[in-house]
Amino acid sequence: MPENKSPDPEKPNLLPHTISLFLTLSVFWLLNSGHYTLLILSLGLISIALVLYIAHRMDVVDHESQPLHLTLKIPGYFLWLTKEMILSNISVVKHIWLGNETISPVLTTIKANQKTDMGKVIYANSITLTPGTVAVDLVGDQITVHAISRENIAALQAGEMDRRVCRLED
Amino acid sequence: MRDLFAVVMLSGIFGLLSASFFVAMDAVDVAFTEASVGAGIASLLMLTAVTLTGRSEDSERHRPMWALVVVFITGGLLIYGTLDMPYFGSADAPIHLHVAPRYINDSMQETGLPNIVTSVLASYRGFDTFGEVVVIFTAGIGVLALLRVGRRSGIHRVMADSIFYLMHEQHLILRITTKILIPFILLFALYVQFHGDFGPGGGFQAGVIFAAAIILYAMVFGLPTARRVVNRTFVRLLSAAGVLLYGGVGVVTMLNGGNFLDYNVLAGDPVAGQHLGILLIELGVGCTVAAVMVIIFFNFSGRRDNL
Amino acid sequence: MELIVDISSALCLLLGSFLCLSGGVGIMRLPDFYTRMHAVGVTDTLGAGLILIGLMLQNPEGLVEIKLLLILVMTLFISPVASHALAKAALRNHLVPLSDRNENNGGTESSKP
Amino acid sequence: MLIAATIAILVVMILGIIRGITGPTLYDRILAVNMFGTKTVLLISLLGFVMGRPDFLDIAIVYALINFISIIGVLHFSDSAVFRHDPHDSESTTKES
Amino acid sequence: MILGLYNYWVVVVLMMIGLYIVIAHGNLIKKIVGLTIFQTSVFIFYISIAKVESASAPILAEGISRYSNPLPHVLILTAIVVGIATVALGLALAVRINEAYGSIEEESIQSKDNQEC
Repeated sequence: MPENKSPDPEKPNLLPHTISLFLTLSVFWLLNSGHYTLLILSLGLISIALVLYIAHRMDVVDHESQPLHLTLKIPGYFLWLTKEMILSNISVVKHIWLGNETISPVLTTIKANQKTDMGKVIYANSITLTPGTVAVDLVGDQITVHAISRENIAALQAGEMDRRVCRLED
Repeated sequence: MRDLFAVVMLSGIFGLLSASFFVAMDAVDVAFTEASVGAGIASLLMLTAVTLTGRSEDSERHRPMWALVVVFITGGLLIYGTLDMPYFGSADAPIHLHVAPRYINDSMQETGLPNIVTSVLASYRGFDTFGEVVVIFTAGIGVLALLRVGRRSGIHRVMADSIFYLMHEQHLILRITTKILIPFILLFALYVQFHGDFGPGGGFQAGVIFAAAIILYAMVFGLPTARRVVNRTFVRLLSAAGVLLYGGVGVVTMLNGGNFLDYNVLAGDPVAGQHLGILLIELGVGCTVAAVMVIIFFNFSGRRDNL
Repeated sequence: MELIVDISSALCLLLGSFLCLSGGVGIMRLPDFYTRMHAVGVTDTLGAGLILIGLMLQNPEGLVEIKLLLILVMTLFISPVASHALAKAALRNHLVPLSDRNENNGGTESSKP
Repeated sequence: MLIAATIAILVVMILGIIRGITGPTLYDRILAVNMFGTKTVLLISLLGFVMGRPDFLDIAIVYALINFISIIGVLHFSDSAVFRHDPHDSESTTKES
Repeated sequence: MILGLYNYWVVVVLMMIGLYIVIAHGNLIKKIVGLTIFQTSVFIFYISIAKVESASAPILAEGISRYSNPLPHVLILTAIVVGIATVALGLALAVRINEAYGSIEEESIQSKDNQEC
């Protein structure tokens, strides 16, 4: 099998990602545990070390799994996304209760203007996360979207979400 | 219902339902196990087997009359038998009167663990659990013996399936999500492993979750990649090492002058000894379960890919 | 103060249950697989979110709250990926969405072979 | 209120089961399983509160994770040849071998 | 009240469904599914026996005096994992049978056996 991983030049600067993974894992452990005796803490440390080792072997520690560059901008975007989510939820619930006559399902492709894979994934996931639209496929920079009615797709094509995700990137 | 995939899906719902039921019945540890086993691994294994054996069933082969007769007779007899049983939820049923009060009242002093299920599992009934672990190990060996990949099957299937090794290239979203999630699943499994003393959890559950993470990796990144990460020989050794660790603790307790699996003698203080012993054997259980699950899945999956 | 928290918690739970119910009705009423997926989306995002937030407001104890938050984050993180995976599998195996069957107009270009 | 929410979730689960049984296509069933999984997560969290011991949320977390894994598994197998072909096709190929 | 026994009846019904599937269906995979249903009914039986009314999960905590019986939980916990291991073994057998006979239907396997003799 060919090596399908990110190219080798990435390798030298894996350290920040490893450190961030270590920190997130530690927080995860501490938040979950609730027992702060020496034994449990040291076991936790060993566990984290083991997980880090396995993660490195699996080659899953890189800029894709630890999007460091996005950390600061995510909360603002998420707030906006929550607002969108609530609005679209209301519209879908309306469609459900009003019955099948009000829906007009559409399958179409839209363009994702993000440069990185990570941006595209965030965009696609945001599309799916707002009910009413589901990102069905992602090929190149084309996202196939299924929407429950034409208004939803029109809102997506207006490109508000696209722009916001793009702004996340740089 | 002749489509076996649909049957598997429905049995997945059944597993989810029974786990909710176990939570409602206070059996949190059992629910935990059912959550990790019944809903995930079981349906995955069945799916693999169905892809290996064909999807539909011949409907002419039913013999419903006979079966119905047998079923109704047996069911009737069983229901007749239940008439003498104690009522549901009654506190003075025979089962609650013998050993259970002792476990509930004394286990805290004797083992120092709040989770009674763990202390009973690992300490009071350590023999049983040892047996169970050996059974799991044997089942793993059995699967290995049955499914270890032979060279004789046709080439065409390899051609048909080979594109799916590259699943992670086609599914960008999946790849990134999996990459983010896997470390957390692994760590969560270890967390479950070491917090089985205090809350629901323990070696069995942790092993299954750990294996589930590796199975997820194998599914998304392809079996060959997963095989490279998780060495086959190492997994086989690990499954044996778990059993050995369990048995070894027993032998050490015997050398220290106690009975087999009597952890009191492991350390100066009996409670500390219990704690250490339980920790070690849970670790053994976890190793064996995780390794066996990985072995089972890899062999099924390897059979499919015919590598 | 406590009263406000209680009321808002109850409100969240109620709204969440209502949304989940709507989703459940949607999964029965809507005409085809893809549209049903949207109904499931409702229950997964805002329905689950509101119920979990309602639970968070119920209990002031630290650890439980964090775990609820963790569940919430995980649901929000996992459910879109799961629906995406499902929809993609369906499309690849040539399950035709309703709109194509009915109208077959130019608005839909299938991107997959 | 907790009990009301629990009942609502149970009703949704029943609807999900109905969809799972009747579901015309396989994907409807998978969708039902998926929804059922998230509802189980909610149900378990709610049950913990109803029974007054909400410290067992680990189970719900496990569910959320395992559910994801099984859905990914379904997708993985949906790529396989047997899945895509008509049942009769797959039978004929198995008989040949 | 005889209705206090309803938990056993649920178990019996489930068990009989499992038994019916095992007997009536010729498909080996379906038989295994039937077995798992049977198995789960036994689990439910044990767990429902263990339940004590107005009791709590058997993890010691302050302020709780009644706990459900932990012993069946232990038995079932291990039984679930053993169950999945044995199911895997059964599935492995089914896979091998399919490779040897080209079918997992009971009757076509039998007819093939008869031909060979």
